[in-house]
Amino acid sequence: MKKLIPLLLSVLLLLLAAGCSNKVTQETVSKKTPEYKIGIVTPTLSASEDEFRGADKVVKKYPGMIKHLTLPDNFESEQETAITQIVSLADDKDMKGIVICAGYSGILPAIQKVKEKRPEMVVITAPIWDDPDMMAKYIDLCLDTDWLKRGETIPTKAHQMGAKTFIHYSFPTHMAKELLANRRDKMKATCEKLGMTFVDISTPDPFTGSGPSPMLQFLQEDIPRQIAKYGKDTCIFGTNCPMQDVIIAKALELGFIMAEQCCPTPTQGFPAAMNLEIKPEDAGNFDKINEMIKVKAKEANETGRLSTWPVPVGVFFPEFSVEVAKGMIEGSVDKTNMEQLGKIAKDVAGVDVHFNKMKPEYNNYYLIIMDSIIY
Amino acid sequence: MKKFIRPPQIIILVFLAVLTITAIYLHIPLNAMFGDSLVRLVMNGVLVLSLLPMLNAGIGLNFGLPVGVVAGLLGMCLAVNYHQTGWFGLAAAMLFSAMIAVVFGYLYALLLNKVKGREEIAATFVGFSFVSLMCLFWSVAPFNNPAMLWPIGGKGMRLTVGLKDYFGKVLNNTWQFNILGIKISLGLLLFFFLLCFLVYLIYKTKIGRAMIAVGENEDFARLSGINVNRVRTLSVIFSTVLGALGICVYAQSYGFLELYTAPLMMAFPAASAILIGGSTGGKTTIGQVVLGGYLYQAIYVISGPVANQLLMPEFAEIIRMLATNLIILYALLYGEGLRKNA
Amino acid sequence: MRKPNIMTVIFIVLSLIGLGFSGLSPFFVLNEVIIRFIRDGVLVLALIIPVTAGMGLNFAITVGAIAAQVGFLLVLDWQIGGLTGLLLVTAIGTVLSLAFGALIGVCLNKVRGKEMITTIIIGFLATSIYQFIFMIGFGTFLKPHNLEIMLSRGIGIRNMVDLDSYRNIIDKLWLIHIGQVTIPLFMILIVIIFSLILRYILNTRIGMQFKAVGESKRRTEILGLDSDRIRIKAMIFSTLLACFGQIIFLQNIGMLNVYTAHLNSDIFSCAALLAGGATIKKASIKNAFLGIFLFHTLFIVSPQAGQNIFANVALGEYFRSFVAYGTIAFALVLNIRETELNPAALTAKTGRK
Amino acid sequence: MPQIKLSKINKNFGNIQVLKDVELELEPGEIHGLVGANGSGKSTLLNILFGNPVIRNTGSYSGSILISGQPVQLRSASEAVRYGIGMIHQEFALISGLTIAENIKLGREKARGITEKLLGYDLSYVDRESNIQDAKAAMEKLGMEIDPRILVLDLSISMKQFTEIAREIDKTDLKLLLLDEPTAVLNKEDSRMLMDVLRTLAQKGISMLFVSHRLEEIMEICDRVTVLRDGAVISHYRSHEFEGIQIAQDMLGKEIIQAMQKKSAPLREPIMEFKNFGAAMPGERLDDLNIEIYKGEILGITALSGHGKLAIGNGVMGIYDTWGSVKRKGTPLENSNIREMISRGICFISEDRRGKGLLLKHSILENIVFTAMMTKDGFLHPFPLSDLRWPDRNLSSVFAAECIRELSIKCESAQQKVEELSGGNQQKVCIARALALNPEILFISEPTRGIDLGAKEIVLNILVSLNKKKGTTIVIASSELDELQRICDRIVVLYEGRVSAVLSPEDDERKFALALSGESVDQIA
Repeated sequence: MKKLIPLLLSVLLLLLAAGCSNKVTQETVSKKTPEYKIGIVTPTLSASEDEFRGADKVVKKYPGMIKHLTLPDNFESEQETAITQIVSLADDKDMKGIVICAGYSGILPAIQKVKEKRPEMVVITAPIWDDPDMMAKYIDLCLDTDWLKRGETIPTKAHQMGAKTFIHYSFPTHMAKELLANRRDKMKATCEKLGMTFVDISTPDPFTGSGPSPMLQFLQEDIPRQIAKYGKDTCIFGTNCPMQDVIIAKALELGFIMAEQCCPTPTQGFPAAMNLEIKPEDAGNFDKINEMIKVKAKEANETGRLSTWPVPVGVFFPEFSVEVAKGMIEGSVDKTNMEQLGKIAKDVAGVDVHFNKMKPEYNNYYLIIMDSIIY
Repeated sequence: MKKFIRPPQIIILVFLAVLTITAIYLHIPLNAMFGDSLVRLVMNGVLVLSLLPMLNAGIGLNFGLPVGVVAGLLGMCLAVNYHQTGWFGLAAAMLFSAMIAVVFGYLYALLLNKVKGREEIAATFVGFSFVSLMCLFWSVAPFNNPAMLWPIGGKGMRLTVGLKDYFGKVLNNTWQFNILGIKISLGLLLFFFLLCFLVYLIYKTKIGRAMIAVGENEDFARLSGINVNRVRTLSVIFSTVLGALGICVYAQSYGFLELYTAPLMMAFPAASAILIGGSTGGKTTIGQVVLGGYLYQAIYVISGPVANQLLMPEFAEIIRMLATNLIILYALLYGEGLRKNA
Repeated sequence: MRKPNIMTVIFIVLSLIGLGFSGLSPFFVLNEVIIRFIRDGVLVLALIIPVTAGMGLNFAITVGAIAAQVGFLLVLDWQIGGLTGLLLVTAIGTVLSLAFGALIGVCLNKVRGKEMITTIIIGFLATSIYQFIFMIGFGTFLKPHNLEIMLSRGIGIRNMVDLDSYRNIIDKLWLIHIGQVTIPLFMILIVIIFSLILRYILNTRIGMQFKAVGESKRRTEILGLDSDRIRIKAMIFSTLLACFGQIIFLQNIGMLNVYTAHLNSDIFSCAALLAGGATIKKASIKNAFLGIFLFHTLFIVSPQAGQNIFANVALGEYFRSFVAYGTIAFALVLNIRETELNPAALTAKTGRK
Repeated sequence: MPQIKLSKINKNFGNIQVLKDVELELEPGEIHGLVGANGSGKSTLLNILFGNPVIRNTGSYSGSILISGQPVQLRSASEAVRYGIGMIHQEFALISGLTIAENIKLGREKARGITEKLLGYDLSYVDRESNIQDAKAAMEKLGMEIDPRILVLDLSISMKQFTEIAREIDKTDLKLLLLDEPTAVLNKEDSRMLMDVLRTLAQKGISMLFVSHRLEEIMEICDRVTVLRDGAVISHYRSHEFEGIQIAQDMLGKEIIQAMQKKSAPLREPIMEFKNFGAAMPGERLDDLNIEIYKGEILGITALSGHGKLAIGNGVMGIYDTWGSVKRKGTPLENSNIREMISRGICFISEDRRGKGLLLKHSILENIVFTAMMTKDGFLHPFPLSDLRWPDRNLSSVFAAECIRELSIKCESAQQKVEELSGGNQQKVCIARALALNPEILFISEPTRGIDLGAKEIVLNILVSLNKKKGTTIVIASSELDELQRICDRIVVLYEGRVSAVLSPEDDERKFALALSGESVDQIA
């Protein structure tokens, strides 16, 4: 008897679940009947708004066609959940494409599983950070901002904006990532070439210790120290998103240069640091937001010393990738045709987007750089 | 007089001394760092202080500190939402926070009274799950000050809300002056010490004594006619309110409100600090709070620049974590040893 | 006959509702749960002995997981691939977890009544030591042999290493497909073998002693058994099992998040065990298996169920973490209250009116 | 050669000597009775012999123990087991979540041979069936037919006792069996059965040390008897010399009673009435108490330990579940809490001084005024909110100083921490705390337990003068019969939680001895 109760309940559970799930799918099906669906995976709202909203935007653009999922908040230790989330998309027979905009490493196993089950599935990553060679092998189209290249472009831009010193803030777990460590080295090399002083500073680690707070407190104390030492014509770059609030706030206060955030976008760091009052009706209107930033920068006498990409790359990628995925599924887009990709990108972003091959031998791994806006 | 200096403090002091000597050797300006360490003491000190009432009532380390922190965040959000600025803004934020904290604290206490003897572990998970629950709330929170809303989504709270135009740094900027290159903000320090003194005073009153008695010997307290659950409830509310005020002080000094998962990691540093101060998980003095708060933060302040100068940044960071965890473990083992001998 | 455990009932109901709202197909969920069962089964089993021995939930199974990861990293460093490598990993993991387990046991003997919070702190401490060795030690005082897993600066191991040569070595044996459900028979067998081993241990002399110490340390002592030693043995077994569990987990996932992969093994395993109706004083293999099925079903369906229930994509993920932590908090509260209500548990010391 | 020989065994707890040069020897197959009043050192002696960790934790013992002529040091229970010493514990050393069979075989389980060879002792698979057979056989030896698969927690108390005994007799290498009140929870018939088993065991050459309060059992079964009093051996008797009354007198000692209180005939005016009162204090259950407490009297309550004397004070304060009714001057006290009790002038000083009676880390002053401050707002400055009132330092230090002087509390100052005081002075602080409440009725449990002789006299004097000067009614629960006889007006003797007799302090010693062991006192005119 004791054993029977759970058994009965689980049978009931299965029946009910089957019934319910049918109902749900029927509902969505009855609303609209696109021939296929595309799944899109982003971090949570609190982890990164840009990707989330980007995906949200596409969901609205193609109602009923896009399935949006989020990854665990503390991705680093919940890899298993992430894998399930992604694989769950492949469960739907109508799902023809998956777009992953995550910026995490460790997602590849999920994609391998998806491909194993559904080899025809179109998978686009924009970006994930696993081993590039492996990624090119399994993933249909890999997109990323050109991290290494940015190691060159950011210091160059900073130099143009008048920086004499370049400070790079990071911490152990980030520097244990090959890509970030290499970018740092590239920045250093570029600075040497341009005759700037390169300063490398490590902060408390937000991933293994007590969260980001100690790191941010450290920044609050250290930035004034460094500015006192190197003067105002210093460009500060931090490798972790939460750092940007403090860096930009301090830039307004101390007048140094912020050439680009780690994830270049007007919506990161600026809104909190500048207390941008973005009304609900203006939300997502980047022209308006950029305008507001310009005004605030002027008030703080920082005109020409703050810069970023005008459209958040995080918002751009989901929409762009979905367009490409759509094209690929419908057979209208050739992933190897960079010109075609550039055109789609221009349509989506409104600014020029430059594509580069990650390695000459891969024709499915591209890196992008956008034009900048200087406030 | 309680013995202040015991092995945990000695380890920390030696570590601190080594850092300081290295700093001098590397010509890192110590005076600025001293100023920073004072700011940090106050910034985190109130949060550390908030652990005291529960420790004194024998409920253990309040790993459910996020409950109080969330109350504080809510209070501040309210103040920001109604565009309260300056001193008045901070006062309003604290008032709102305290009121919310009383309610939260009461409910939290009901729960803790059900898990007597295992409060610490239960509180840890209550804190965690409460933070996740609040994440649900923040994403749909019906606040309407555009400075707090998501810039792209247009509704729900931002991850961080800047306080500069409201009441950021009001305490820090009160009566600030420079002395020997040390920036001291008297207002901030005064506020902290006043709060400490207030707590000290409360423990002198009848109810304060009852709290300590319950912490030391519940059976004795019951036999002396004390309603033990009531006293425990009051202690938890007291802790929660202090936690809420603590995050207000923290946020005004930091200049941003951090929502969503940020409160998750508030409890462990505060607990580490109080254990480093020499508390053994039982009755704790204000002195231990101040000492622990200061030592813990001072290490952060000095270790960063020194490590960066020595060009082995990760090393210092990991060593610091290792040392803190070791000390907490030591305090757990050692604290228990003390009680056994008693 | 006892009433079905309230935790279990709540979980069944929640999973049911979740499954309904999530819109996932039951087959997918079943497949995923089977995979979770394989990956996490042994980790959950690792919790049973400490509970039996009266030490509560062992959050220090992270230490066992670290032992497994150390094994993998060393073997990767020596570049020994394939099954040989996997066996060597197991050997290293075993040796390390024996030592670690004993150390944890010694510590816990000093903190009677506070074991759970202490195991959490021990987990943190072990993490920082582990980081120290692999982030700083490799390339400075330890000589790396395999430069591929090293950061290009020459110090420290990358934060993500590929376990390609060990991936799914044993997973793919004996796969059976029934309809849309895939059953990896061999792996299920492995987990079952582990559960049989655990069952065996619980029925040996030492198993009896675990039970006795769990009931009453003092009485066990006056019966002439060394309770401290027994508790240490309990921790050794637990750590060892956790180590094997993590090896199975990692070879299944096939990638190692070097510095963070072990961090949540404790929380989810504990939550699963509690969901299966275990308490912090009593846990059985049945609780563990039932718990894995219930907890992971809920865990798999909750993000999408959350999304659909609240009609807001942003909320799914928060809902899931609320479920995970809420389970433990709720179970702890419920558990402790039940023991208090139980008159047999009323000890002479705490008479209350 | 004697099976076991103890010589010059000394043991101190702190600065109190509980065993003084104890000499004892047991021949093989001898059943040796050990008797003595509470606190005479019997349990300590048993604990030493069984290697109870308590002994080692409190600084071990001195003296020599020879087992079969070999000197041994008994440091732990496992060592004692190895030397063939077994013990039947009064409060049962059974693991309630295990079955009878598992309990009987715990630590000595039979295992399947092959697993034992392969995996070693600890990891060998327990052979459930053969253990059940063994357990069944052991129980049958005791005349018990029971399924050994039943969990111990489901057993009756007497069955638990038999399980405990079965565990010991199942040991094949048993040489010496220590029995601590094995019959206390058994009825007559079961006791008889046990006696028979013990005799059979003795014939097999197992020696036994038999501790019991039932003198008739001792006289019936033992070959020799040793009487302990205040930690010293008072007398040895061989079985043909046994005489119950003589042994009882040896146990209680003190033939001359020092008169301390000249009784002024107490008024027969009841101040408190107990009707069918009972309290579920674990290990000290009290039932069916019907008694009136008279105004201004000192009432003594005595019993052997575990017979319920401590449950009265604890029960009145509502620390444990109670039933029946208590009336205070005619008004019933129902569902009242401790606070209300105190406000009605009832005060209680616990037997667990360090555990419940004091705040050890606080000063003498704070301890003295604490309860009054909490319940009566005494020693506080006025303030509208009661909770936020401040202590009045002057009032409290004046009062504390007075108490220190009146009760001659030996201390450096009123600020000294209580944990630094000796037991006697701690007890005085407890009394001072009660004085601050100015009680009408004072319940005090074991006022002189664990304190040295001089302090005992002072404590007793304080109680008497409190009674005389302030007219406080005092109810003392104590196992020190002689002390009660010196100061009480009446003495209630309890047996197994019920009143066995209400005696006058002047009554014949033998009456007390009989009442304590539950026999009728009418045998003595």
